[in-house]
Amino acid sequence: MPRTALEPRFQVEYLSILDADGKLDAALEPDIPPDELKRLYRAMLLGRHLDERMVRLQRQGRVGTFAPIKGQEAAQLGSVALLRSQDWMVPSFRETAAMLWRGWPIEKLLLFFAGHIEGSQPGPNQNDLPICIPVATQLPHAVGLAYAAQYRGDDVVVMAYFGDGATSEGDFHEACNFAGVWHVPLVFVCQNNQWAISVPLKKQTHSRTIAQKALAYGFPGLQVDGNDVLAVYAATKEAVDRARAGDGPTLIECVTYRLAMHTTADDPTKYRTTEEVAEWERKDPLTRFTAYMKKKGLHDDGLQAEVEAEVSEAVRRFEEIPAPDPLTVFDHVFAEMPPHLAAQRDLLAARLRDDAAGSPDPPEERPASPPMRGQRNSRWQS
Amino acid sequence: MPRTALEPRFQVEYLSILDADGKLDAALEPDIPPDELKRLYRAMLLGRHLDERMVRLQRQGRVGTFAPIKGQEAAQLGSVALLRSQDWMVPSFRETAAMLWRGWPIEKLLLFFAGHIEGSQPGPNQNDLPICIPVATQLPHAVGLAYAAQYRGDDVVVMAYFGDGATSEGDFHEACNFAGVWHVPLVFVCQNNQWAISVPLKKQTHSRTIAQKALAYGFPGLQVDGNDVLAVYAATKEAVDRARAGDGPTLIECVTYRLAMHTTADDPTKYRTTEEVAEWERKDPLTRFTAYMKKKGLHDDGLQAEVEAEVSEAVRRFEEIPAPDPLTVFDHVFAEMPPHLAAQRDLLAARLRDDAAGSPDPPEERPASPPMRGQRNSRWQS
Amino acid sequence: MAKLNTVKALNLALLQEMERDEDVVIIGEDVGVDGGVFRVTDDLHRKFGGKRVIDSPLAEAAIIGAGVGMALYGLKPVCEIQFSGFAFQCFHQFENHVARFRLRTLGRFHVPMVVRMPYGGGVRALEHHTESEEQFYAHIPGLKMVIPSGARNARALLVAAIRDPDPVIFFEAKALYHAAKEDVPDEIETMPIGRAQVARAGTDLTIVAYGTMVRVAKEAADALSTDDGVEAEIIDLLTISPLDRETLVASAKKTGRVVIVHEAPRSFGPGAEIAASIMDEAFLYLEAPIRRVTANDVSFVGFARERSMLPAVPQVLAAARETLKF
Amino acid sequence: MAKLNTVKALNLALLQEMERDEDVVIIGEDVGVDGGVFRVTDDLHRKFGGKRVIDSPLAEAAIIGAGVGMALYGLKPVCEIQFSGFAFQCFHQFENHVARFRLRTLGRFHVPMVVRMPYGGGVRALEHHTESEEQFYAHIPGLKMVIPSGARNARALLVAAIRDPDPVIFFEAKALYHAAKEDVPDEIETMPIGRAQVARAGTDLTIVAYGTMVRVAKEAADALSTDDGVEAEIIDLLTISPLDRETLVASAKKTGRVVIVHEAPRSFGPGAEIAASIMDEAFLYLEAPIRRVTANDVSFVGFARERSMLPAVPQVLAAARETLKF
Ligand SMILES: Cc1ncc(C[n+]2csc(CCOP(=O)(O)OP(=O)(O)O)c2C)c(N)n1
Ligand SMILES: Cc1ncc(C[n+]2csc(CCOP(=O)(O)OP(=O)(O)O)c2C)c(N)n1
Ligand SMILES: [Mg+2]
Ligand SMILES: [Mg+2]
Repeated sequence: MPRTALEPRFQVEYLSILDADGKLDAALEPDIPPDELKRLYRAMLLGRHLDERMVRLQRQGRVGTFAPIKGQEAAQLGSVALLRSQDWMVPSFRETAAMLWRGWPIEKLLLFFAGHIEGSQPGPNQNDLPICIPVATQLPHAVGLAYAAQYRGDDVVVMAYFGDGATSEGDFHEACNFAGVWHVPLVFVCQNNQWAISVPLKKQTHSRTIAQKALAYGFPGLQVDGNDVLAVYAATKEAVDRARAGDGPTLIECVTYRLAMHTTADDPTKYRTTEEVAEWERKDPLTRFTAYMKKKGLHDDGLQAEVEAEVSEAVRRFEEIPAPDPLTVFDHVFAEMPPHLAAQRDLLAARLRDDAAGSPDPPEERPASPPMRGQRNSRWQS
Repeated sequence: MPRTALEPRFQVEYLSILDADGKLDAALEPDIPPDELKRLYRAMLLGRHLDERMVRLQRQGRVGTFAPIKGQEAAQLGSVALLRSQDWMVPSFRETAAMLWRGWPIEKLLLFFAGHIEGSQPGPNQNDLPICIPVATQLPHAVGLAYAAQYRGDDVVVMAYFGDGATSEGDFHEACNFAGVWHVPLVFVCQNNQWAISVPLKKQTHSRTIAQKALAYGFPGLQVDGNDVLAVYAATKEAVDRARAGDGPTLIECVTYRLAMHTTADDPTKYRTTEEVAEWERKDPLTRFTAYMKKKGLHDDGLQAEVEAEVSEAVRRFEEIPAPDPLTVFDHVFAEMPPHLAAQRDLLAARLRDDAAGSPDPPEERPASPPMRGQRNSRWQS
Repeated sequence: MAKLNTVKALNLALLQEMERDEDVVIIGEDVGVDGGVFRVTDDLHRKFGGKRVIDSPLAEAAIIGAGVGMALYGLKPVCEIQFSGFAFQCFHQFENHVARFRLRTLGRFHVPMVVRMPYGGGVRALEHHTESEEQFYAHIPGLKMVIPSGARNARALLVAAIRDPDPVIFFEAKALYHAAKEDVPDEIETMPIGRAQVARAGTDLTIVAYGTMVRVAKEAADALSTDDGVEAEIIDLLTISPLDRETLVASAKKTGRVVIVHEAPRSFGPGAEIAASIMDEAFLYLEAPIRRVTANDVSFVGFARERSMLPAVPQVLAAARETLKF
Repeated sequence: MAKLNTVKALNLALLQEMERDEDVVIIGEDVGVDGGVFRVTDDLHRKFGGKRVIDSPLAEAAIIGAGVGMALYGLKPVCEIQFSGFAFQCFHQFENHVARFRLRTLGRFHVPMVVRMPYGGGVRALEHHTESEEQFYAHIPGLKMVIPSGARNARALLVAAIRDPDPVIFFEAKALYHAAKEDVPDEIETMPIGRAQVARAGTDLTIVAYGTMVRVAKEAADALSTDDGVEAEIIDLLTISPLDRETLVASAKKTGRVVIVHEAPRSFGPGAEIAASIMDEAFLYLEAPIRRVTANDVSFVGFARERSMLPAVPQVLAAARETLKF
């Protein structure tokens, strides 16, 4: 057809370095120092183990609903590892491994899922936003942080995480568009784990890749094998370097898979086959990285026991944390407590004193439905 | 770089048939019957003339703030002309010419801008939505209409209008994404007139074209010379045919220009040069189409007088319309009026009776600031 | 007649209305194959297919906006927002369009849609999964705002909402989904939207509640009867807006004392309108100021602290006794 | 001291705060080169450049969301939403984040941002350009909601809002932008957020108003004084939330009669909280039910009908007289 095709044509690239069969494309292998490789590997083991432990804690009723990361360790750690402490990390709700890397104590994460708001307080000098539950709403915050850093002239990069489902939200679009126009030092990391709860990618969007969505905003998008920690690392390094150099944002699509349930309240057998899961288990990021580490002579057999001890120790600390003081929240609505809140606080304080002074506890509420998904507690179901 | 480039590569095409110098690409010339060409031409003249007249009416205080379309006649008419009456038209707030084509009486449009809600009532069998003021919010409605048509098995196409600025809104993104996934018979017509009030396209998005944004949703996007009614017609025909054939949505970017102010409340000299405007005046869609009509022997010298008479007649009818009854609105909040509204209605009715019975009118309010932009009425300014 | 919990009762309402009327379609996140995260749409996808029970992309504004388009075309979309905490993403569609199309077009178009959302606390849930946002909808002219309090009225009101020619925001208390089974008739049953019910007759005090708080009100009323010899009348609003002022005022005139209970934060909350409306018409009958037992003006406290924030029987008793003594 | 209208007074506040503090940045649609559609940011782009006075793309959620990020980083964004009718597009950012970051992080982060929006009617404007939406913000814990009533307090309150460590929603009455000039001191002046003012002292009746309605209240009070020999006290709220209940209750206790005037629709509106709060603490002092003079519960009537819907002096007089006679 005799129309003008506009230049340049667009294309989306796919990057894979260490594939599911452990085959390495040595030409692309990133140059990661052995110590860093060990740190990465340990973090992946820790992420995997904490995940399993948290699912068990949830089953025992010791924490509430929790969103497992199993299968997404490489996507998270291969990317977050490129951040320095002055950089900012903006998570969604499924970045346990990345948050651990950024220094969140395990017991704080446990507190979060046990319903303590103390669990969403970053440390004093930690440049991380807390877990964000409303999908995609954190992305404009990342743009604002990056803008502010640029405005101040700080040497800071921002990295924001989100899922495949999040790309459907208006906030994703608006954030990407602002980031493009403002040319901010921001790396968008999409963990495309193929599912948004029960909705598969093909019902989520008709675009072939998530990466190509960057074309709408005039910045680069790249698809990587998200189960290949080396590929994620290499791609992220390029994006972070670009951001640091003042060359604007990048969208990285990590093609990965959520091997476990959406949350502990979810029953994935309702919507996907065991064959599909088995196929992805074959591509487990941990298996192939373990093989790589062994080949490099960097594997340490004691590591698994070490991370298990670390988690157990943290769980012990977590369980020692007493029930939170209901009154503290009033201090954090505003910088100064207005009179109506002070009155409400005083009323609650009096009631708590009365309770403590011996009035019988109200009868225990019915077991709760889980937070991030529907109730599946069969005792109460039918 | 030894990465895999994913196939297919993407490209965005540009279509121009009758250029600013009146040069025709005969190979691409669409086959429009002479009567249809005449109708199109008359509608362009009418749109242009009504526009000028409305600006004058606003200046005289006979209507409120109004958004002129001057320069965008080809983009509107070349696209809307492809709809049949059973199809649906979903406008934004700057589609006067397209609305006239769809059968909106001129006086109804005048009523709208004179602050009568009667002006936003489509006719009984008219498949048009009313003017939509919140930018981009009409686009999901278009998706729902198209879905419903498809669900019912009706042979219906939906056409939705919006501006370049609208593409930044989350609703644009969500609507496009839904349209892609649902594969609905929908044509998205973007009138890229280079400006969103004072914000130029380059501050609006970092993408080179609006058309390429369709790539994010997996459906075709095409850029056309929006001042070339033949190109708009040809591109829209292709998109409408595709929609009708069940082949899903299309995004058409009409590259055009708002030759007048954003609204009658706007002062474009604050943000753009007269050179820029002059450059685009050279590309006026009406000039080149007039030349084309003349060359085809289809030009009718009496037409201008005819459309002027039509507008004058409509303005006369509009001015005869009495002040609206304040009570009617209560009938249209719900199908059945709930007691609290009935009470509020009765109170107002009593007050209106009192007023009519002789209590003096309250002093006339200060002259109003205009609705869609800031106040520019210098008498009250400083 | 079957013993059903609220989830099953709602599911029955949807099933029967879909069988009755081909125009009823369901749209939302995970409403299809998964049957909804609370299973309210369970099995409907299998029965009616993916074109009628639509698993949408993750985008609330488009769910509601597309619902508007479907409703304008003549369908009856029943949209689900997965949790009411995520409905602010589509709040512009509610305020700008869902509530206004009838007025904007002077009746040429209307939007007969239902938007179901789980709301409220008491289920050990994370942030944005426990709040009560009814006030935001109640203040928008043109929307109806319904909150059932049990399996049977949930089913009847959902049927009424689907048949209503106007948009209905339908809040479902998460804490009630599996709380108690009730006898639900097999044949379709409806209830009028816009009418409150006297859930317990009494003469000494009026307790106004809705949703989960009706249970709390009932327990408090029983305790007042047993311990204080006081008979409280309970008004179960069922519809928050339009507010059934007639029933409220009649009860207040009878008892002269009113306590309002809701889970939403107190300030500028629904209790304020209920109190002000009663004062409007029953001023001279009031023996005591109308008291509100509500959540505090703190947006979210985490479920480890939730019990301290949710209105419970002791607070209702305290307010009632204070009101009675006034 | 200069005679300024509200637009110029607000512009002065922005200018001086930007000169004082490099962290203050402005972001919004058309706030830059164009100086804002009402010219409130006039000339600031020229003075401070495009990096500090940012013409954003047309996307409200990102304006507010990016503002949150800037505020978390330590800047003081002053965001403009072009008309308050378009703020529902970003309502999730307000409710989910702006209001909650301090609580969610127990004070580790806070969001010192200001969001300016023109609101209200009386200016012959189209749909979504005339409404009064303060109630929606007032009900969200963690937000402050401010509405000045004149050039001088607008300037002082805007300065206070910028310096406030918490997020402030700042409504500017379009009808007041050019209504009257006032003496505005050259030196920076602030006023406390959270405090109402007695705009006219009186003993017989309290009229509560804010924004444009303060003018209406004053005219009504003058008429009452002249025609009825009644001295009305006017409370100008200035801050809607947190509500200054102390000032309200003190006045109600003194006069025993209260009329509330606002432009927002009545049901579940701000007047309800004001009435309920006064009843809470001044019940025994009230001689008459508290009356609300408000817009009707109709979302939009078009400016050709607007005068019939906006509260005006005759309605305030009628309510006042009814209350006085009660
Ligand atoms: C705005 C919003 N809507 C709905 C939800 C409920 N919800 C929680 S997670 C989720 C799916 C998210 O999918 P994706 O973005 O792919 O992330 P993943 O869960 O796969 O990590 C949904 C619908 C939410 N948290 N926020
Ligand atoms: C949601 C929303 N935000 C802001 C506005 C104010 N506004 C009206 S028109 C306009 C610019 C629209 O630009 P564009 O989409 O390019 O359409 P054009 O005016 O150029 O036809 C703005 C910001 C609005 N109407 N709706
Ligand atoms: Mg996912
Ligand atoms: Mg434009």
